[in-house]
Amino acid sequence: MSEYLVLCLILFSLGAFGVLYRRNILVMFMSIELMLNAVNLLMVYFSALHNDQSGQVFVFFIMAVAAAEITIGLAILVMIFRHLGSINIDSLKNLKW
Amino acid sequence: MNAIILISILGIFTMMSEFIGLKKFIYPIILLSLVGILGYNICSFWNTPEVHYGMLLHDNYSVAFGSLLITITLLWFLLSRESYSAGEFNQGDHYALILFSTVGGLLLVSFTNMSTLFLGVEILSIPLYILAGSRKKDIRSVEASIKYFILGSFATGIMLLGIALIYGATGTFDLAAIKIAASQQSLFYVGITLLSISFAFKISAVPFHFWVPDVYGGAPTFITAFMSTFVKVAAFGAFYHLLDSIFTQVPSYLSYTLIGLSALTILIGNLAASYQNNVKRLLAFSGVSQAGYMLMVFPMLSVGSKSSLFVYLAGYAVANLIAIYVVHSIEKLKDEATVENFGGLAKSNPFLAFVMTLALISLAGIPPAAGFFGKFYLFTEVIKGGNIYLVLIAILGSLISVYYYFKTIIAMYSEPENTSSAVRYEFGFAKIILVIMSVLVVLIGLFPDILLQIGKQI
Amino acid sequence: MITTLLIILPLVAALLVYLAGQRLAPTVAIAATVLEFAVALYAYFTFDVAAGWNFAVNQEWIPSLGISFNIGMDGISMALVLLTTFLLPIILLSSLLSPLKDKASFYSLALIMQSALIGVFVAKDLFLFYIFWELALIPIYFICLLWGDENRRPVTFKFFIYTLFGSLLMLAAIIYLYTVTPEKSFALENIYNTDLSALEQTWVFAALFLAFGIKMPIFPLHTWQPSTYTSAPIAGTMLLSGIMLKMGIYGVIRWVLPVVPTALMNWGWLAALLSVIGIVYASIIAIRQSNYKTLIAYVSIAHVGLIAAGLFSNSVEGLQGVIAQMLAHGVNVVGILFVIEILLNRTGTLEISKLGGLRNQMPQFAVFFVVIMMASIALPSTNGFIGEFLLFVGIFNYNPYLAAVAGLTIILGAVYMLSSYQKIMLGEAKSAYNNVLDLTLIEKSILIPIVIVIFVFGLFPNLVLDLTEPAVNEILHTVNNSIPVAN
Amino acid sequence: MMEFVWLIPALPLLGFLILSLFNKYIPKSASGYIASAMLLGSFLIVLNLLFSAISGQLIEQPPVVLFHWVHAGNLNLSLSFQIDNLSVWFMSIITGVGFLIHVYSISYMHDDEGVTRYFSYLNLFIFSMLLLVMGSNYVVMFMGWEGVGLCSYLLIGFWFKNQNYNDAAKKAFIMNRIGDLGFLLGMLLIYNQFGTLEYREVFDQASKIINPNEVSTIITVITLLLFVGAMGKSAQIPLYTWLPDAMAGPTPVSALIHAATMVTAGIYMIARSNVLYSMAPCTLDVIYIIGTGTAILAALIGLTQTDIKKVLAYSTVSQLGFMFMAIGLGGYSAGVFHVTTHAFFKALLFLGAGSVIHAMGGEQDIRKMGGLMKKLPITFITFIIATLAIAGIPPLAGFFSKDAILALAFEANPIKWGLGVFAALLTTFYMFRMLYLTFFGEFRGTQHQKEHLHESPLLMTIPLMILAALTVFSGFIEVPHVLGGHNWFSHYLAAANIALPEASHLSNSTEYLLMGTALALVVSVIFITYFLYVSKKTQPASSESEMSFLDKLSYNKFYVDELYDFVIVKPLGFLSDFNSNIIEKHFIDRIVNVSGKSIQWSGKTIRYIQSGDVNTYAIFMVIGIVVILFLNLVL
Repeated sequence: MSEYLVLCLILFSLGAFGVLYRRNILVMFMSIELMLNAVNLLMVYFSALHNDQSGQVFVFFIMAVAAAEITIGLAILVMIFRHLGSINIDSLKNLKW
Repeated sequence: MNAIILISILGIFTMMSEFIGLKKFIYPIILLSLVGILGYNICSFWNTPEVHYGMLLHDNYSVAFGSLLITITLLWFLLSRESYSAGEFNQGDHYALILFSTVGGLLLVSFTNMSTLFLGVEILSIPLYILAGSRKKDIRSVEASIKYFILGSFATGIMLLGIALIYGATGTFDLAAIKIAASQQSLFYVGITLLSISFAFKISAVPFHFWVPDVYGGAPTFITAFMSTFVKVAAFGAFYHLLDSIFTQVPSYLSYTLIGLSALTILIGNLAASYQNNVKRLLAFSGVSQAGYMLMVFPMLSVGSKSSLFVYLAGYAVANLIAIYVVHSIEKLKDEATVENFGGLAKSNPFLAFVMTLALISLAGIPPAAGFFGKFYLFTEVIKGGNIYLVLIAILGSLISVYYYFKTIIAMYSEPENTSSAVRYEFGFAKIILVIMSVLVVLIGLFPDILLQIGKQI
Repeated sequence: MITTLLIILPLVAALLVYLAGQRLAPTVAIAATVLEFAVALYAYFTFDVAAGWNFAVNQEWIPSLGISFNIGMDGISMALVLLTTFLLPIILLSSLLSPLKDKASFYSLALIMQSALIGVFVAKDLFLFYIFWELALIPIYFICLLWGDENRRPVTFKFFIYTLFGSLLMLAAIIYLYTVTPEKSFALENIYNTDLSALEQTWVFAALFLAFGIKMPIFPLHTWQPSTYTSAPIAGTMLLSGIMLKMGIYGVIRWVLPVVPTALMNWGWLAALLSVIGIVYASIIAIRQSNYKTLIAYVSIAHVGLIAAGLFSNSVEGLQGVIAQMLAHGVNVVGILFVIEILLNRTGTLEISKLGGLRNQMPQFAVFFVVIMMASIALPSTNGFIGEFLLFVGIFNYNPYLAAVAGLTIILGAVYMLSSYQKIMLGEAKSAYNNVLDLTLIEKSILIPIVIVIFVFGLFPNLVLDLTEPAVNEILHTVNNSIPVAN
Repeated sequence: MMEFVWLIPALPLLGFLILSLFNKYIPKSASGYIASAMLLGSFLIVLNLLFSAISGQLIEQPPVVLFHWVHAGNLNLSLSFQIDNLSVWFMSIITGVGFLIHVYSISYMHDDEGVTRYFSYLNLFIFSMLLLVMGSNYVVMFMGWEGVGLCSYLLIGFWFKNQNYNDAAKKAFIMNRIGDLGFLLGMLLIYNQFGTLEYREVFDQASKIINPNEVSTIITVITLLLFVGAMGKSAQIPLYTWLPDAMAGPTPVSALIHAATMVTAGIYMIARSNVLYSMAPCTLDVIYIIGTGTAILAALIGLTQTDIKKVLAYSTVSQLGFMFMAIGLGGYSAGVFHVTTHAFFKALLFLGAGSVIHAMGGEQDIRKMGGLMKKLPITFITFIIATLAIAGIPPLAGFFSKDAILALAFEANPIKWGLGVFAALLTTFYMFRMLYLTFFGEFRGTQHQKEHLHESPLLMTIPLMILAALTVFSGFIEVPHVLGGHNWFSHYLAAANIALPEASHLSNSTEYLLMGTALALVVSVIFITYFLYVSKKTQPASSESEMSFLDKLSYNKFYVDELYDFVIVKPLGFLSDFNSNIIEKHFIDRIVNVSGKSIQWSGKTIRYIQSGDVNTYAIFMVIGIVVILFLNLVL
């Protein structure tokens, strides 16, 4: 039964590692989506496990909010591209120390 | 519940005001409405607690924190009026976003269900991602925005994982049900720990604080004012509410985590702040350390700790708003609010210098300002809880904090005026608000009993 | 009521002074302090020694935490209030000599400080005490910061942080004491009633000792003091050494001795030893100081060391000596600082090597200088002797060897005082100071009261000692009653 | 009578206040008369008291309480006076000799610009000195004790423009303070043991001690500590070096303070506390050793001094040594007797020297004098009387007082007698050397000085003559049994509880023999010196290089000042510098600063974690999560 759990955690970790190591902002967004989807999968699994519908409702919440969020993210991305002509996170280190 | 609905409607109305031609009147409308909502909210203080649709709780706690949040929003509106006079920002959009964020904050202090929690966090955060980047021509503002966004989303992911694991362990999203079902299994452990960590991110506890200085520093200053006060109060309110609802007593593993985080936050926050030369960043780091102090009372979950948190947050919010407003005024004239640029402020503008001094004294926790009483009450609760060593660390932290707060004060009072264009601009409206807030800081410091009485009821 | 009046009056005066503007500020301020002194004198003459706490006011303040606005005066408080109210007019008058800019702010701050100082001396509630304690720090910090010399910024900063460090430790100790009081209250009676284990007492004692020891300061916590005294404006130094350091001593009498007697029994020797080391150490350093103000700063450390040693002597004579010496030291150090003010005013320097032969131009000044100097080295019939003698009696009863070492202050005091006097005042007239004038009327009007007090208190110390004796007995009674009988 | 006692010190105090407060308004010529008048008033009252004392009316008088001074705990001090035979005796000397010296000073100081100040100090001194001897408890004595120290300081440094004089004044004050510490500790121990500081109560309690062995250590310590005080004030080894330097003051001051009165305060104190001292034989031995040592050492130094006042100063130190010698042998009354005679003849010598200096226009070097006897006849005659007295030629006062001491010494041990006689011979030698060099032979000064040589005015010579008369006759108050007397003075003092020495065991013949031997030796020394300095006209070497080693040693005061400088003054200065530059800066303050700096440093370092890189931030977050989870799950 814990195979699902393990799978979800692996997916989540993959997403997290993506955020940690990728320099392309777009890819980082995708990694975040991967994390969220791993959680979605986990929710659905637990929903089935507990025979409880609310978990699946929650997934819808997550999907909706993630969509709204990523829209904002992409808008910011566009601004960055306008400023820098690239979407590499490395060039964004003005604020430090 | 009603306040949330009303503010949501107000937000939508504000958003639409531009194309229904009410742009000029929107500001007074918002102010009046907020005052009305605040009054209404305060009046509902002693109403019997009730749960709305299994999602939202209306009790003294949510009313008290909600009122505090609405007050902060109101003060923000009062103070930020001039920031929009230049026309750089779209007033209507900003106001609407701030109001939506307020709604998110209100949700956060009254949730009874994990889904409300999640929605509250997102409603609070998403407008702020936008607002942080609202100075579109400034790359630093955009950078602040993207950093906030990425790290915020990352934290959301962790929070969701935590919620999912708790769900897995208990089979429910309802806090009351979780409290009953809370078990010893490690799934629950990990879940609640991850959830706490995501809150640690929101309240900027070390080592999850990295976004704070960058985002606060890069965002337009009046947005920073909102973030550093409103968001902090909301996040603390939510976190405490969460722990209070799930546990009657914080389990030891979590309590060690919290103690460790708080000690680390106090030390690192203060140390890092001590070397900052930009007052805005300095205040950002000081905000981190202030979070550390507040985190100290979390392991106790007593009436006293709740009320001390409330009193501390109230004092902190007012003082921080004043301080950031002064920073904002300096930035308007001198581009950047370095400590040097504060030089001679006492001469060129004694009022501003005095108000700033009062705010910093309060933040440093020196009588008679509100911050002192807050700190005193907090320490009392922590010592009562038996964590005297934590208080000693906090004392060390306070000492370091005095160093950097007073760096600014010294500059204001002893440096010669270092620029020809002294800060001499018209306050008008804001001056009155600053006076009121300063009086408030002193009043809370000298006569905290009213606030204490409220605090004990929540 | 009088007690409240004593606290409120300077605050109101501070506001008035600020509003009065630069020209009127000194007059208003001095008038206010004189009025305050009159009120204190009235309190002194109506004081009922037998009644214990006089003029007590007890008003609820923060009832949820057991904090009340609980003030009153017993003999010790009364004596220190008298000292404070007597010195303030003198300090303000003396600051007329120095070219201070923005006098209105200066006088307001001084008045606020007076209010806080009186608050410290009359508070019967530990929380209230702490509030006033901290409140007193802020005005003096700004006085030093705004009107000090060119080194003031790092120096005052160190002073501020250092004292605040002590204060915060005290805060922790206070809160701890509060949490163990039976009735969860900060009131004096409750704090005296705590039942602490020896270990707890040790920690509380350590924290409070650090806090008060830094303020006094006791060796080796003193390093903020010489530089602060040197760079502060003279009025600031007067406030610091004349009154403020008494806060620390008073704090020990009121809030340490009766509260942690067991710790005192176990660790009092260490405190006394450090104090005595401080006496000798500071006296020796004072011998070779080149700046007269720094020298006086070290002298102050030495004198305070003696007082501090007396604090731990656990005898009526010793504690009475502490009080007598506090009053004497307050008056004398203000006197000697005023002498410094005059020197600075006339010559523009305090480097001892640059001064000399001033007696030729200023014979009257020399007389006052000698009198104050002799009082400071405790010549009998001056106020300094009473305190010092009683202190020696107390310390000797506690430990004769300690008293013998402390007694070196008699010799060393003569060495540094006479040498510096000789270098500053005696010898051939220096041509650079040919046009220096002798004392003016204002200066005399400051020095004469000081000298009168020096002798009146030197000859009739019972005026104060009788006032404080019951209070001291009460304190010692508390101390000795709460020491568990050794098995 | 007793109700006027307070007037005795009050009059000089009044004089002091008038002279110092109205300094500007009093004509300079009047100040001396005001001061003297005040003193005359006191003297008359004292004289009255003295007659009562002699007629035995003052025995067992309770103390006269002026007011309660200090009250704290068990400590009750009052400002009160003990009027008994002892204090009245000292009061007579102080006011009597003091008055004469005041009168002398009117003329001596008349053209000094600070004359009013001078007399105010002098009056203050008399006040303090009276307080010292009149007090009925140790603290009042201490009050006077310190007061005379202050006056001594002020008067030595009277001519404040000369920094050497100021140094001398400072030295006197500080050395006295060293002694004062001993006195203070002694008082503290007395209070600690007996719970009181009133003489009567202390002595009552001390004499009631049943088992003397029990407390003998404490009594010994008390008496030793008090004796340290006496060492300072009465210039005994090792605290004597201030007294010769104190000659920087005006000459009448040297006569009054540094010869007749203040320096004998130590004797007074010990005589007053003789009950305690008698219980501590050990202390008496110490006193004897130090007294004898001082008497001989100072006399040795006096042999080669060339400054007329320095010779007299060392002579004073030496004579003080004699007095302590007497006390050390248990002869309190002999000590006080010697104080009395010494007060007369030494004051006379100093005033005579003052007259000489006055005539010489300020010159003090005896190598530049000589042959003054014709020009200053009165001075010469009085001076020679005093010199004979100090040498112990009968029937002058010095003979009786010195003989009393020597007799005591012989009784204790013949060697002690020998030492005493040796010191006396040295005294005779240097005194006559000075006498001859000053008044005999040829004048060696400048022509200018020679023309101005003149006898002093009457105001100066009359005191000389009165003192000379006293020097001649005062010895007869204590004529020993062997010479047909009744030791009147000892009995007089015994009425004030001064212990009488044990009755003499010496047979009359032994006593005659001793007197005769001593006298013969002294007379022969007088002739030797006459031969040396008058017949052979030997001159003291004019520069050090011409001196022999021993002469040099003596001339340079055995290098004691240099030794003190090397052992105490220099190390103290070094310690001061070391403390302030090394300990203070590099240890204590550094700890404080370093803790501040280390916080700054950590702040500086920690902020570099804030790298600005989002990925790094995320990595830190993940590390944080992992660590927390790990700790939670493992622990």
